[in-house]
Amino acid sequence: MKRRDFLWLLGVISGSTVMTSCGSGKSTARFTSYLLPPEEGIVPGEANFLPSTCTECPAGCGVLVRLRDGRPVKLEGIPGHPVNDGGLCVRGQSSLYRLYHPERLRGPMAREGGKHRPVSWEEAFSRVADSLTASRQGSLKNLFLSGRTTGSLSRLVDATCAKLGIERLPEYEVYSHTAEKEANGLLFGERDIPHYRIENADFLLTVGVDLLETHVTPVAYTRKISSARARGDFLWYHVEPHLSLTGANADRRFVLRPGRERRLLSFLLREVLDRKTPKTPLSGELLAALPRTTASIVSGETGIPSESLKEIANRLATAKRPLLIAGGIGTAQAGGLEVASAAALVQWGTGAIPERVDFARSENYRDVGTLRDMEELSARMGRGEAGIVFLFRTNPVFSLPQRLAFKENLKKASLTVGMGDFLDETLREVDLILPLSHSLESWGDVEPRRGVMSLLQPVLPPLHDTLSDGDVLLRLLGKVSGRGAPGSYEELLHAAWGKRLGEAGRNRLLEKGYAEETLPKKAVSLDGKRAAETLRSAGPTEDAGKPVLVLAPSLRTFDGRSRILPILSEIPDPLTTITYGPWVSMSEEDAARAGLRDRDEVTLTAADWSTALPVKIQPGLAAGVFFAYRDLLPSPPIRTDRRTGGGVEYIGGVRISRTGKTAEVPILSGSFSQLGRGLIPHPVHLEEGRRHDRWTLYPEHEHKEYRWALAVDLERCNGCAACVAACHVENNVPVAGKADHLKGREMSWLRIEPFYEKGEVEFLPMLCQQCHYAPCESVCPVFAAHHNPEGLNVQVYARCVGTRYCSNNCPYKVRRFNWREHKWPEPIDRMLNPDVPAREVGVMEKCTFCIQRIRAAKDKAKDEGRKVRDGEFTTACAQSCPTGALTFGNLLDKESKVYRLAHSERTYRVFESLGTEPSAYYLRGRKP
Amino acid sequence: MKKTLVAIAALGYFGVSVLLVAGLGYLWYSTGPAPVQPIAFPHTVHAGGLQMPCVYCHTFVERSRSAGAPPLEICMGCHRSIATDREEIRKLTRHYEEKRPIEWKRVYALPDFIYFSHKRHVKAGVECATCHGDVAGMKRVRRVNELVMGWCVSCHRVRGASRDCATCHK
Amino acid sequence: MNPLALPPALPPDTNLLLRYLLTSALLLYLPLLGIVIAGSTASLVLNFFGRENRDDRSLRLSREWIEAVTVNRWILLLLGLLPYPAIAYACQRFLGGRTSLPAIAWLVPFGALLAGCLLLSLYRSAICRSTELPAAPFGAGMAGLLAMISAAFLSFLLLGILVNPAKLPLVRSNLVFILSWHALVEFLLFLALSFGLAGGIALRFLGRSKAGEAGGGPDYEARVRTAGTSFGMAGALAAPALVVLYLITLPVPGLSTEVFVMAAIIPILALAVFALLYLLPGKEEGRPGDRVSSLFILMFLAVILCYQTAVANAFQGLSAPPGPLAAETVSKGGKGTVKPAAGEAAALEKGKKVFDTVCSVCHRFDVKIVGPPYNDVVPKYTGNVEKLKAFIRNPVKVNPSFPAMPKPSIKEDEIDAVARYLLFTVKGGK
Amino acid sequence: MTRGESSMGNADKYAKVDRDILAAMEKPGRLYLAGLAVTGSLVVIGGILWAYQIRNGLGVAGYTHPVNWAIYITNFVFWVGIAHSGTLISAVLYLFRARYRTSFNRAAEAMTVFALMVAGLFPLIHLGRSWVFYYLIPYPTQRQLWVNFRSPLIWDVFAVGTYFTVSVVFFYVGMIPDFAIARRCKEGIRKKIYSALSLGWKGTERDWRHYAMLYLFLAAFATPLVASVHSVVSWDFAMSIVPGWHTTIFAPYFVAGAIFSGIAMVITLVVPLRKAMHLHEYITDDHFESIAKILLFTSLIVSYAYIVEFGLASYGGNIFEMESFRYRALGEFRYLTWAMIFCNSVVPLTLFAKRLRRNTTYLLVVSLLVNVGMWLERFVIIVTSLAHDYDPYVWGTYRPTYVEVGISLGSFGLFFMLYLLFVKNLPVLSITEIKEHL
Repeated sequence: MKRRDFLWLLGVISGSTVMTSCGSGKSTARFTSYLLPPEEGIVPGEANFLPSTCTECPAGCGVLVRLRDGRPVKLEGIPGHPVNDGGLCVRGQSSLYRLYHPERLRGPMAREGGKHRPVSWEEAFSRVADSLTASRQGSLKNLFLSGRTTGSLSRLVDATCAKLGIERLPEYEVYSHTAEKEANGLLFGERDIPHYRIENADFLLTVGVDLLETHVTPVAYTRKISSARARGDFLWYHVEPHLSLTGANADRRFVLRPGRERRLLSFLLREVLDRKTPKTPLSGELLAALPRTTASIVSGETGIPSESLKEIANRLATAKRPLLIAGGIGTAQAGGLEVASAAALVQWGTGAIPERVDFARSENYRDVGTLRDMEELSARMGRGEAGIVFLFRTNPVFSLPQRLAFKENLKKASLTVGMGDFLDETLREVDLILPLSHSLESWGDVEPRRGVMSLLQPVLPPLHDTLSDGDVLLRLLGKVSGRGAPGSYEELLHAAWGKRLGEAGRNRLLEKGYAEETLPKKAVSLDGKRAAETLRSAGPTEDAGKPVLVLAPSLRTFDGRSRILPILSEIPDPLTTITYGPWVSMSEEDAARAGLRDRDEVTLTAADWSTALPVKIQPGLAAGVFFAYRDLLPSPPIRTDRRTGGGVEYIGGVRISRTGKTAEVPILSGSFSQLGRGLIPHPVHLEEGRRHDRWTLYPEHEHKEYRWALAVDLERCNGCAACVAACHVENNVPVAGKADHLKGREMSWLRIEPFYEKGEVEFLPMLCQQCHYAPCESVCPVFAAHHNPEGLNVQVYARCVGTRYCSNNCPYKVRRFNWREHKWPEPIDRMLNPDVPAREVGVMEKCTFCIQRIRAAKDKAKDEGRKVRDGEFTTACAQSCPTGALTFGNLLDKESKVYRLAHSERTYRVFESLGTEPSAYYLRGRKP
Repeated sequence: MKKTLVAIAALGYFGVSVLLVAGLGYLWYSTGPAPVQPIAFPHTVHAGGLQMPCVYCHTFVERSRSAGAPPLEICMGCHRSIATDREEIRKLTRHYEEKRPIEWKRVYALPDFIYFSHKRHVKAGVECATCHGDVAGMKRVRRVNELVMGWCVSCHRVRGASRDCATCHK
Repeated sequence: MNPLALPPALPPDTNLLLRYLLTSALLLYLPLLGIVIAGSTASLVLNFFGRENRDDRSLRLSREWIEAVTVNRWILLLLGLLPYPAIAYACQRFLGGRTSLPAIAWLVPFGALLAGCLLLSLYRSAICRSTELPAAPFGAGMAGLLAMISAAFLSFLLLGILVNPAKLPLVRSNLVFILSWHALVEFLLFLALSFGLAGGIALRFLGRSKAGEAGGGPDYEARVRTAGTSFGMAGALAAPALVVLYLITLPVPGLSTEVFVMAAIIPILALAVFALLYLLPGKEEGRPGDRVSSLFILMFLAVILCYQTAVANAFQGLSAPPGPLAAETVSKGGKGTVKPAAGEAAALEKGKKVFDTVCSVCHRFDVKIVGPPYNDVVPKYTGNVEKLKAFIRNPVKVNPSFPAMPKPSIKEDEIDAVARYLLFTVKGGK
Repeated sequence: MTRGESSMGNADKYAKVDRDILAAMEKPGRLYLAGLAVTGSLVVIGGILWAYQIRNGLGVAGYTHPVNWAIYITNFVFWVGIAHSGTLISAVLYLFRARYRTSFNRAAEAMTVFALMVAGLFPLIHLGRSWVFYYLIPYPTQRQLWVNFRSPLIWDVFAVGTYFTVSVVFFYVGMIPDFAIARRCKEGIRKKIYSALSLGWKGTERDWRHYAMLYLFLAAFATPLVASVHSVVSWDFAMSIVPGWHTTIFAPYFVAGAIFSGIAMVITLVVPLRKAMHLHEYITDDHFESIAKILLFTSLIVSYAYIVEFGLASYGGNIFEMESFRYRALGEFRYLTWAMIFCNSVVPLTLFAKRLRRNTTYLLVVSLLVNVGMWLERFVIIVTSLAHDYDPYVWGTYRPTYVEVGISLGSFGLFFMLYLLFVKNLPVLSITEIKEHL
């Protein structure tokens, strides 16, 4: 998007009120003569797309930004992007809320006494410059701490630090994957996370690693797994102490005692090496170093039955292309190094390297530091050695354990400069706040994986008085040198891209949003000696001590950085269906023993830490294991592993005691069991027999051209809730808030219902089924709910009087009522999708298969004088689904994908016996 | 005494009703069908006298759902050289030089919950005049049709266009 | 074939003339109808309650009133009925301009009116004969009144359509849509004025009793005065409120300054009436009947003018109502006599499009608008397309009598196309 | 000439009747005014709360997803039920020429009219957008849209509308002769009003002939409505697919229930009325006994319906239905369920004892309990069925807030206020009919 477009848009952006929250108000879209005609291809009133990159987590997924009159209204994955290939996770879908969030920092601020007061950029920069010189005299060290930064920005940071005599500290990430990097460093001299090519594996064994939630690049993993599954010969076992979404989606899930991963791994390693010798045989020294053990012993230690152990080992050894990944909480523990290196050895032993474990395209985690680095930093600040401390897009105060006293030591630095977009725990402590623009407002690039560049480009001018990451540094440089900024970051970037990719390459980058360099295959060699040492030097397995609290990474808010996105607290956690507020999950046995019920509040007490949390009973969780999502526990008591310096996410010897209070926790699910109602039937056609033929006086609905239908493949759906977020953003679904959720008044049009059966969970995405004989339509007194010629149950909001009879009569309960007027505080109102009205108080609303998208597609088709082609467009949910579980299309088109799926023998429809004939088809059971 | 009271009351009543009429009149004048525009653009001259095609200025009417007001550049295209001395044209040039977009007063507005596409209607061969009346004949553009649902529906009925609610209701 | 089908459009001045004629006709007619309705209502009510408790005065007043409003049955019929078809047809023809309603729409109220007049005259003759009225004629009277009222209401509904032409297609397809709020309000306003007028007439003509006559005497006259005054008052008080409502309910396209001015007159007149009646002295000579009546007549006039202007506004600037799709599309389509060279055709088509949307703003082939006619300037480029294209690309002022041609914002291929088209066309190709 | 004057022999008796009954319409006492004040303030509170609810949306009430209907609809059904016995007593008993009718009919008819007024409010209160309620009325609009005649809610609009019109007419026609009498006794503005209301009633033979004919016709016309209207109301539920609602028995079940609750309400009203207005000679214990019998009978029908309902669920083999009734009997609303059964099925059984039937105080207590019970019945049916329907994921519960409670109280306030006003301004007993039976 070029300057002149901003010029054209001038006036639209500046305080344009796009839609009143009152759906019935006259349109406030303005009737303006702009200065210039817009760019070619941009038509006012029609949407256009620009590529950029999601910065909600370090994975660096490519996104297409949907623009309406210069306002980003939706993010969608870039198809073919090397990282996410069209998919986008729940956080990515939600991240527009970050751009438009009302609480975003609106300008630089400086601390005066206790409070922050707004200052000008000039003032802010000169303050930094002054204290830079000051600390140079006072021989204080200036420190620069950032979250994970890659690509040009990282280089710019280095340059800046070098110029200004600032020491750049190792980057701080909560999920630093230290042990894995260490192990790879020791064994192969590659201190980094390799790129796991799961799609090439036929057997995947994952130990503790949360591939689907947060691990390095979850969307990529999700796509890889589903493509491997699509191949049909793929098997996936998962081993973990608690219950994670990843575990829930593995073909088989084994529960082991927390802290016993290394025993399991060494057993597997031994088994594998016994069964098959790797291409380059291991040195005798190493073989000697391997711990000896047997299935029965290990079974005793880990709690996994020995036949299962044998089964796993067997698969690992016999599979043609096996792949073992250990990580996440599996390695973030005392002895994590052993687990990691054993895993690495297994990979080596099974010849997974380099086909399936690719170090050439490693994930660029080299510069990410450890918890120990942070300890040192804190200590240095405590000793008063720190001059200026820059905190760049990182929030250590929130995530670091109390004992580091980071918050307190921060005050001892001569000046603390925080750069970020929200007044989070850390920025609240700093002296000087430099607000950063959202990635959709700024130029930049990221290199999430070696040889993969993804583009950041501004799609709208900054909403507030903020600077882009690069420009802040450049302006700072300029200020200090006194020669003004050396050009803008934009120019600098274009030059850099030109240099790296060549002219053509740069244009391709700008157009497609990503660039991939061809890298030579990297042959890594195992350093047997170091490996042997590592194994020998391992201490005895120290037992975490029961019961254990597992700090699980969170699907919804990563390490907590996404907490500020309201929509993410609105979307329930897939396993517990809890929306707002922290909780601790507990096994049925433990709860029964302590006589606890859902929502009872308990105090968790560990060595030097205690907190009060409400309980949620979690089926499928092993006794003696609690788990809580880390992002919901501020400064948790994490120990530092003495060998790797990484954090230990198991907290042993936790004592629980009930406070007697019951907390208010919105648990959306009314029942974790389907009570034999066959929502997810086994076998699929148990309801076939009860189908009754109907006799009606009314004329049949007839569908001339289109009959829209959605197919949901339950085997592919992994409950990641990306579709829910997509639906929220696409359809202006309001954020109801905790109070309403407690009353059971959530607004989401699409929900994912987890149903448990003996510890196994299955997910059922439930949205309007667009019934052919819809119970909602016949009871609406005013035709607000009516059947349209394309088979949709349309809801006419302007006509609805709010009798709510339709909702009563809906067996699927997918209609949502506006119990109150939902506000869209400025500037979130600019995020509203103009193609969908904001619903008024007192009307019923529901999913209509994204009718606005259907309309647009038909419009386009009509222009070209044809029918809509299959796959030409799809609904927001289907588009966002990383696993491709949702397929949308025209049922009258015999060639269409959805037609094929709807007529597969795996297909069923929910509550078929009611004779509602839904247009949503569910597929279950593996392909025969 | 009573007589005077009644007289006053009556006077008040009639006075109020007169005022109400006046008030309504004012309301109609200010927000009515023919608002006064920031620049008195005469369609009579452009569409009338010069017979300029509507599409020349309302560029997007065939491409977008919204016809849109012409970008200033289009006006300036001619008025750099033509009739530059007139007061209204000066206003226009000022806007252009100061890079201030012109905020026209809406004559026709649809509610938020309505989807309406000029493109579709133009392509279906509906003349602009069918809805907007004989604009070429209006010195100040005047709303000639209240865009009420029944009006749209009856036209859809007559022409056999779709009458599914979802055609227009978002 | 609908007898009231549309005539070809009339010359505007004829239209105007007829419109004013029609106005005066309505002015004559509506008050008359109103008086009949109001008067007979009064008569019937008085009769009803009079009979209940042997009240000669009310019975007598009742008789006198009906006699006053329906002078005799022939006049009643004549005045009541003759103007109606004329007005109906006129409305159809001239008010509506391009609109047409099925004949039946006008015949129904006409029939009702006919029935009403007949029944009322029955009642009248009966009550003239005796005061102790048998039930049947009374019922006839009631029925007649109802018929009259409904006839009036229907006519107002029909008139109401003309203020809201957008409705016509609906009414054609479904007569129920003839109902409209502003028509209802206008009808009420009409009733109010009629009652007022009836009151005025009562004050003017009734209660002139010779002494000694049964039920006569001063208290009878008092009774008449109260009756008349209360009717007048009612009318005067109701009118302003109804006027406001009328303006609120009137469709926006019908509104204009004149309408508001005319409407504003009514409350003022009503105030005058109120003053007259309120200060009405108890004495014989102070009968304000004629003044009151004339004031009400004026109000009628105002209302009717309001209505007429509203209709005029509603139709002004409104173009033809949508016909079936074919009608429009046929009018489009190219006109070609000399076939262009094969292959050239596409380019020319494109060129024409460019000409239509861009050049035609200032240029025609034969006439001078802003720029010179092409037939004068283009030929000098014949056989030299590039030169013409160059000129189009960046024009230079040639002829001082024309303003400099602005640089058109069109792409290169379009320039080429239009240049070819121009040359081709001035060569006489069509 | 009214009948009163026709036969001179009973002249004084007749005069006494007029006096007694019209005495009820004399200057109000303290107690009356106090009652008026209380009910009036309840109405005001209710009104304010409704305004508050309209302003802030239905969220201020305790409604949730999935329990989209609750107290408001309960009240609606309850009041419609109350309305029923009015016409029933009056019309049916008139057709059967039941003598004791005369002492109840006026009170009952008034009750019908007022109860329907109150009932009619609730569908509006319950709407999400009360301000567009007119979308529910089939009238020709420029939108060219009609209402959906397939929707039971529309049937409601018609049924209740018809019933209201008919019962108002019935009520009014019944009073015309009494207005004539009142007209004679009253002075001043009230006289004017009464004489206007009496439509120039002269009491001639012709008048009486027409009157009798019309009244008979109306009675005959109203009677089937009693059955039809509440059947329609019951179809609001029976026509849906909600387990616990979707039952064929609902129509008769609701009609019986309606008559049951209506009769109870009549007793609740007439017992104090008789006491306050000293009408013991006109409303005797015999009358009460006969009406108590009806109460007992209808109670038996209702109990039978309960049994059938639970029976069907238990052997119907439909898991949804089973769960719904399990939840009703044992779920969190079980207390209400059992209270309802106690009030509606157990308590009335005591009326088999003649002594109790003739004891008005006891009858009053029973009738109050039955009123409560019937209200609970509707509440339980509506709420429990919705709370646990098909998809277990969305199972929820319902807790009313002060808004619903306040508005419901307001409705009771409105009903009783109207009733008090009626008592003081219209003849509470049909004077002429009582004379007939002297």
